[in-house]
Amino acid sequence: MEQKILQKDQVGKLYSELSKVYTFYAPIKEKGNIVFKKIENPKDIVLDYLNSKIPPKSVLFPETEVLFEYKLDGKDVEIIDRQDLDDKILIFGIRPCDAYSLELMANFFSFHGNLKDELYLKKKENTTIIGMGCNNPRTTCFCTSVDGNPFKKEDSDIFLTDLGEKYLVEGISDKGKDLIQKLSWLAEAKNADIKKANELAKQAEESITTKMDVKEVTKILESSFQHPVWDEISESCIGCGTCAYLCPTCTCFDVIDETDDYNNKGRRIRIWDTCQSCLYTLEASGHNPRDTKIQRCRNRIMHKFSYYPKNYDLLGCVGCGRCIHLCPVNNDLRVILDKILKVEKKEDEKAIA
Amino acid sequence: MEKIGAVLIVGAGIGGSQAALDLGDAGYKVYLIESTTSIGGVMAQLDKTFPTNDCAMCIVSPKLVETGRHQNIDLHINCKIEEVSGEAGNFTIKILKKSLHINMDKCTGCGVCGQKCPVEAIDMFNEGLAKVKATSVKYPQAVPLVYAINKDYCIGCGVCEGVCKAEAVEYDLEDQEVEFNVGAIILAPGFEEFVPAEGNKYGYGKYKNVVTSIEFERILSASGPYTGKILRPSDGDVPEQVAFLQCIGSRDLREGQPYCSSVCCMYTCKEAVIAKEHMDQVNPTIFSMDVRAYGKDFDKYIIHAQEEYGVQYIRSRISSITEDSKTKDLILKYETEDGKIISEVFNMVVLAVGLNPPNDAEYLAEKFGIELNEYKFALTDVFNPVQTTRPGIFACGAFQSPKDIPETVTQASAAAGCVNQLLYEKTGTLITEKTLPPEIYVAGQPPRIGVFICHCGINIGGYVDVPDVKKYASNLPNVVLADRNLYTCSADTQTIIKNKIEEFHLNRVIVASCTPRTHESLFQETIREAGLNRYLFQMANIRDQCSWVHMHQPKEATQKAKDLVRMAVNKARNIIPLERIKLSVTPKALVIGGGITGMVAALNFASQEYETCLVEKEMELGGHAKHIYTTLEGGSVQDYLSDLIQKVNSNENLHVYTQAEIENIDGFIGNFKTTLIHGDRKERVEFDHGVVVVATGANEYQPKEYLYGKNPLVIKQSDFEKLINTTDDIKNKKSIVMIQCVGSRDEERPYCSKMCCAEAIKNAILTKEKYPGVEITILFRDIRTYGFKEKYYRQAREAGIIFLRYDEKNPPNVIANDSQLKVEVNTPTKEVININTDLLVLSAGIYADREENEVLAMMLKVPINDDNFFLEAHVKLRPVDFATEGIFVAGLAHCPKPIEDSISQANAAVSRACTILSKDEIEAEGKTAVVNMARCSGCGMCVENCAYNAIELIEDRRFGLIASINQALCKGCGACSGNCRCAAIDVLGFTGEQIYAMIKGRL
Amino acid sequence: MVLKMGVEAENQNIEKSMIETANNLLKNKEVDVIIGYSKGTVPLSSAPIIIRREEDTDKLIWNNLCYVNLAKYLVPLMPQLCDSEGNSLKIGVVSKGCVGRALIHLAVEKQIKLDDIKIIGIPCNGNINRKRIEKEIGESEILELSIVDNNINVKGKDFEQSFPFDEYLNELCKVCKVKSPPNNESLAEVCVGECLEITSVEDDFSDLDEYESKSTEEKWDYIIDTLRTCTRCYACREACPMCYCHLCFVDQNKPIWFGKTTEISEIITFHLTRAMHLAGRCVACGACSSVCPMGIDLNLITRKLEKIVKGRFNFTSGIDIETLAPMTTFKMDDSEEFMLEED
Amino acid sequence: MTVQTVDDKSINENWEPKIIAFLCNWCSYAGADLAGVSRIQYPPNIRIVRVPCSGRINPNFIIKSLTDGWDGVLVSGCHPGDCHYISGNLVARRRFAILNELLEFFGIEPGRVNFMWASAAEGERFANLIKKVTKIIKELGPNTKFKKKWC
Repeated sequence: MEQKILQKDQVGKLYSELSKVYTFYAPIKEKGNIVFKKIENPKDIVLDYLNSKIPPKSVLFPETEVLFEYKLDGKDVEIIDRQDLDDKILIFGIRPCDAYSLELMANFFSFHGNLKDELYLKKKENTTIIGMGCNNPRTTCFCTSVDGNPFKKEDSDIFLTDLGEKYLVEGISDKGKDLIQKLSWLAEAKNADIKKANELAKQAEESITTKMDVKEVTKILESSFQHPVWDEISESCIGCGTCAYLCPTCTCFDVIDETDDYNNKGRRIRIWDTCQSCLYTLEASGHNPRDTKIQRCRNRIMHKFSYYPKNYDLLGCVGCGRCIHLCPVNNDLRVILDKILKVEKKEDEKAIA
Repeated sequence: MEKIGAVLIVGAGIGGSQAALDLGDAGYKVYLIESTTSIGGVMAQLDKTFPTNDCAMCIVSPKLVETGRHQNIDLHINCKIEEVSGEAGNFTIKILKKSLHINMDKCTGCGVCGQKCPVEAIDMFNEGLAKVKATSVKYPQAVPLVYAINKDYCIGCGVCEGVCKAEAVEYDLEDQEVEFNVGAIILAPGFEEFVPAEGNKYGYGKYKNVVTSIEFERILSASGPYTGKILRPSDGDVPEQVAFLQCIGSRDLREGQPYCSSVCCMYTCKEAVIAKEHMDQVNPTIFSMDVRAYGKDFDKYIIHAQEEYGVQYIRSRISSITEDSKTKDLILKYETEDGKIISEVFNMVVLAVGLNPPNDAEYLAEKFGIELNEYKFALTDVFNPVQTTRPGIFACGAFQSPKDIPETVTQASAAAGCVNQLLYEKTGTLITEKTLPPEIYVAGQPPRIGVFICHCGINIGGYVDVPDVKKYASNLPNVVLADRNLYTCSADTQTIIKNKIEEFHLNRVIVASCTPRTHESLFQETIREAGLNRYLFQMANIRDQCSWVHMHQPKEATQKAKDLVRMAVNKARNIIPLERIKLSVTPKALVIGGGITGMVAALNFASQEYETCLVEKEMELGGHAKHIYTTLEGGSVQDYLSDLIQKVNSNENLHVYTQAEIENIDGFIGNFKTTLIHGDRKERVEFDHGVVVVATGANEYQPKEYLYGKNPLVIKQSDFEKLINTTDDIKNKKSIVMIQCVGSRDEERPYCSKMCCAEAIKNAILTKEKYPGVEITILFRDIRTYGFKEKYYRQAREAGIIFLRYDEKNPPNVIANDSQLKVEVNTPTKEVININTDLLVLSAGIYADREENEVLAMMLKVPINDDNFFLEAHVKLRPVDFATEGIFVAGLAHCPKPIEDSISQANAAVSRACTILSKDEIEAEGKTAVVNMARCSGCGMCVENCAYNAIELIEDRRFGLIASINQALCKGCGACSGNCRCAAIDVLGFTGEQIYAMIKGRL
Repeated sequence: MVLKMGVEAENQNIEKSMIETANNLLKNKEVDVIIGYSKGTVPLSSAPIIIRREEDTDKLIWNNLCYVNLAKYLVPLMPQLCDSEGNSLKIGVVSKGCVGRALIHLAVEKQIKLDDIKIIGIPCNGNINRKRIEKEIGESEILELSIVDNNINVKGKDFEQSFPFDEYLNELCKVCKVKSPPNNESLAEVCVGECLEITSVEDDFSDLDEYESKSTEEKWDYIIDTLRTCTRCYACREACPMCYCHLCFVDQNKPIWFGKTTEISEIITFHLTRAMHLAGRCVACGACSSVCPMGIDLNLITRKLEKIVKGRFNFTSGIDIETLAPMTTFKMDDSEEFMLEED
Repeated sequence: MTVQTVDDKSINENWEPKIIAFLCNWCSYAGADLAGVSRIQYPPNIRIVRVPCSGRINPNFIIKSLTDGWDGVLVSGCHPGDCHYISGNLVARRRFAILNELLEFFGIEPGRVNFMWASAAEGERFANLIKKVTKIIKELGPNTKFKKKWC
């Protein structure tokens, strides 16, 4: 394992080197929000952050994305595919939970290899991820309950640990190790650095106090689709969809065709969509299988904690806590999962009685 | 003798056109005869109309277009009546159609002939203030849009024949005699404006800046000689001081014009207001004797003119006008009310000329065998002002007596109502319905669009590269055929279009030519004959809105034409066949109110064998007329009333409910259901009907002023009428004082009650006749004996009845004085005159009961105005209709008016109603609003926005509270849709998708 | 001299009398349920709650962090607020001024029946501008918020900061003239608790002066800068009590009037059209801004809407149920100074 | 799946504005016809869309025209009181008043969208106002703000 040191004032240097090869994405602060943007000036990069407002999925799966363009010539149609899919992408400074989410999305977009969303997968393949450990997890974080950890490294190609005045740089994947090799100017890490990094990781993990038996939740959900607990869970929800829009694992999108009659061309684009919107399932006939808020609220939970595990044998949640602290009606996922866990107990109590 | 289901209407002004539309809609064949070359009469010449300041052209032209293309109206222009024979029910008419020297069937109205004509003639439409060509059309929006050659000016150069690509110019075309049979005749020849004779004292004809009101009307008009700028003829300067002189050729014995022309006070005020509105520098001053603002909302208009527009009123008749030969200004000399002689300079003078009978009145009277009155207007029945002296022949409008537009329209409908009564069995017998092929089913098929591009002779082709547009159009999506024609509207092109539809299986048709306003229906008819739904049609206006306005920019015009065609194609790709929904009609009528108005209406319905329900809240029929004994003209009201009641009670189709109260009215045009409770025993009756006539009347004001109710010597005019007609109590009275405008024209009721002046004069004359010794003084603000009633005003003065004017701000003071009363009058000359009187008679006005009218208005969803009278759909052109279809208003419920006017309105309401009742089913317009129930959230905004009450909120089982549109009431205006946030309402024919497609047509 | 009561004391008073009123309503069976706010699980939040039993009323709170407009739960009516047959229960709604206004205007638009509702009026003393405080604190997690001596004290793991209460209120709360639900004759049956007898609202809208004095270009730049982070999640719409359309214009197809992408013109058309739709209807509750995950502040637009309808039609939404909303009616002499005239 | 429009035609030197005009059928459209019948010349920049009444004009039409790239929008109806449908124009007037204020508030140049009344008898006025509108929009330059970009 190669371990190097990147001084904080060397980030600019790193950028200028890597941005020659990669489209360089990193967190910046835009109107008070941390978001991942293509970096034009390394000074914009903010690495001392809790977590980004919009998850970095937006790099590979932006809010608005062109699928293809077409041109009309008389009665002929020419399809112009995306030309930029082979570009190399680098995501710098991503949190472990979000790095994991990109993997989960890749799972979804390949659907066991049966159907492939080339757009996402190709970009993902060409992406190098430089993750960064989470020294100060929020109180709303619960990655440790969902197969994660604030210093989970395996989803990154290179992993950074903030040691205060410098970063510990670790190559994780082969791709990452190769890259570090190329960055010959990086200093070697000292044992003390590694030790400090391990301490920080331990501290961070311990600071996460929310612990939930999510496996149990998955089990309970299998038999509680029609349980009245959903009434209670959805009670305060106003269906705003913030939870889904800001969820790093939500992958739903709507497809729109835009025509430019003037220039005889057009394009197909996709935009984010959310199952929390009543229109999401509205059928052309006017029938809506998920007509009520209760059904829509349930779908989100079921999708993350029951359907996804069933389809991919993985949880659909990375525990980033965005939906918890950004929900405008404080419909706390932790409370929701707790309520679900209590369903079982109540059932048990009934059985005993 | 067999009755004929056809009607002759002489004169196609607004009156003739209205009567023709009513009767055409009611299923009669109508021969509409016009002496000039286009219809519309004087109204088409007007700029704005009072009291709403409506644009005359805007409101009249749709009506004229409708008249011009009505299937049952046979329009003959440039005609003269030759012979009339026969009798009521069956007349034979011979007319002479004078040659236009242009073939009407071929002329497309493109106007090239007029442009190329080298000879100028005087433009009579613009009152000689402008020039036209010898080959011309009366005015740009003329109906029918056919050019004519004026032989008086034509030099026979043949240019027009050469340029007419439609080959319509037939110089030798001869006059033609036409003969036909009709069951009834309506005379609506209108009036002739008074023209001051040569050497008149106003200097008209001598001084350039003295113009008549009708000339001034053209000056005001945006389409007039100065495009709406107020300029004086002598030098084109803006006249700052403009004097309007009233009663020119009216109320003037010396001019041989003794009657009042009824309309001049109002139109003068309107002209003054509009002049001020057009140019703020203009300061109008009006010289008048009495201000006769007796109609609905007229007084408010006068007050508004004074307060908002600074229009000055001077109560004086000017004594002389002289011209300053240098400045061409005019010096007016006049005496003020308090006797001062004033000389004042004005920049321009407008003579409010009166209305004379038509020039050919005597000719018409002779041909039709009717009598004229002393002023050579049509002599008509005292109680039924449209009935001439010959049965089967009716007169309406200004030919009957000078009157304004709403009264003309009312009388036109009233005449039609009387024709209905006469010929009802024959409705539908002479009209032919076209047999059309079944519609080709096109729903769901991809659009196959055919585009026909018109050269319009050189009108389009001369400026727009039509072959290029054609080439362009043929490449547009879904266009399977692009064709070009010399005249797309010509008869042979219609055949071509039909053939192409078949050959190319077209399912959408576009014509790129002139304006849809005049030509859409023609092409719609054509495609319908070829089996396409008439709504599968679009027009691109590349003439009126393109080639004609960009004559010097052929490149840009061609580009624009392409754009317009592309936009039309885009829309056409989204159009769908529309259906005109048919609704059954219950051929029964409900008349609310059992006064004279209600009874006349009910009896007219019933005599046409429509089952009719007449509802009266009192114990007995008769209403307000129970207190009236005679009319000013001498008709016996009590005889008329008892005869009417007897007829009403004996008609088997008529159900009379007295002591009745309406509980509920549900439904809509053609399909109402009413529940009422009647009689002592409060029985409940339910009644289905197709129309409603509101004739609920109004009440006599109970005075609070002038010691009424406190002193027995103070009585109301109606009480006085009873005394003088039924007792001899008046015999011993020495002096009687009458006060006018009690409870009228005040702050609470700012309107004129219209009949009080006549009532007072009538009773005063009768008193004077019975007891010549009684001294009678009438205290008035304005004496409003309009029309021929002026005669009685004169007669009263001649009989020694004293008329004293008092000022509104300084009303008479009444002091009780033992067995007498002392009346202090402050005259405008600032004198105080004291009159000791034995009897004070108050002319109490008419008021409408707010609570009662509100209840009914709510039930019918119709509006009432600020004065609590019912508010008609349109003050000018729909005086007895409500905006809500199938409901009509007549009589005092509408506004105060004398009996004969009420009777006219009753018959008019019947005529309007017969356009519905005569049909088994009515067709709703295809282009209506529709609700997408899944989108509607029932906020109710559309309900409030709809002026026709066509929308209501209903509870749907699936979608909850949603808007629902009554297709029968919807006019397709889209006010609902424009405001709908979630686009739950769309307007067929102008859907969001279609307009979206047009927006996307940008090039 | 009257001492101004401290915010803490105010909150306690409000809470106390609110709980008492709620308790009585439930006890007297005047309502079946009460919608109110309860304590949130994270700092700077509150959680709307439905109370069904008298003994639960002590869960109700008032703490200047009660952002959500509770009227939202009534349109459409949540199944949780219906009986087994789908009919509305009798609902008591804890109402600050803007919630009351929303309920009244919703009744005007026939979306709710006030017969089924009790407006539990509270004299709102404003909502804290959470977004502003979060922005100022930056990338540190706030763990605790308390109000002491009219200051908002914010604590985190390694920091503590204080903000003056009056200054850190939501911009709309600062200029709010209807702090308690409006009450008048026609609403007497509906309103309980502390309400405001009011027939018209006077407002000089001077807070808009600064923005309105900008040039058109500056306005455009400002609007772009404000809205460019919008992700088109429509949380603003979902939180808005007046956005109850079954199918919002932006979600419609055939035709799609406005695009749904994050292209700036499409973002702006969405907000412009939404503003258009809220004219004369917006009750200035600020829920849209409060819920925006990107922290976009829409209060200027809200104020402008209020100003337009007040200035042009002398109308304030949600004040009484009798007056027709401005877009549903018209006057012959409505001003038309914007109409083009010939030179 | 849904369809919408974009375009990115660049502006050249001889730029001429394209103006879309929504005219009510009964007054303004008739006024436009009268201008034609009277052969009053005006700039060829407008493209007229006929609607039954100014009341039909949903703000969507106007905003969409701008996003679609029209350089200017003109809306014209009957003068108050003249409406063929009694009060459609009065209902619309409130709507237009609000939209007009909001457009400016959002930073759209005043004059990009214009509202007017023209009667069936006002051919001259119609033409004059078209001249005026064309001039205003020419001075404003191409509509770049609202026009959807082909990003």
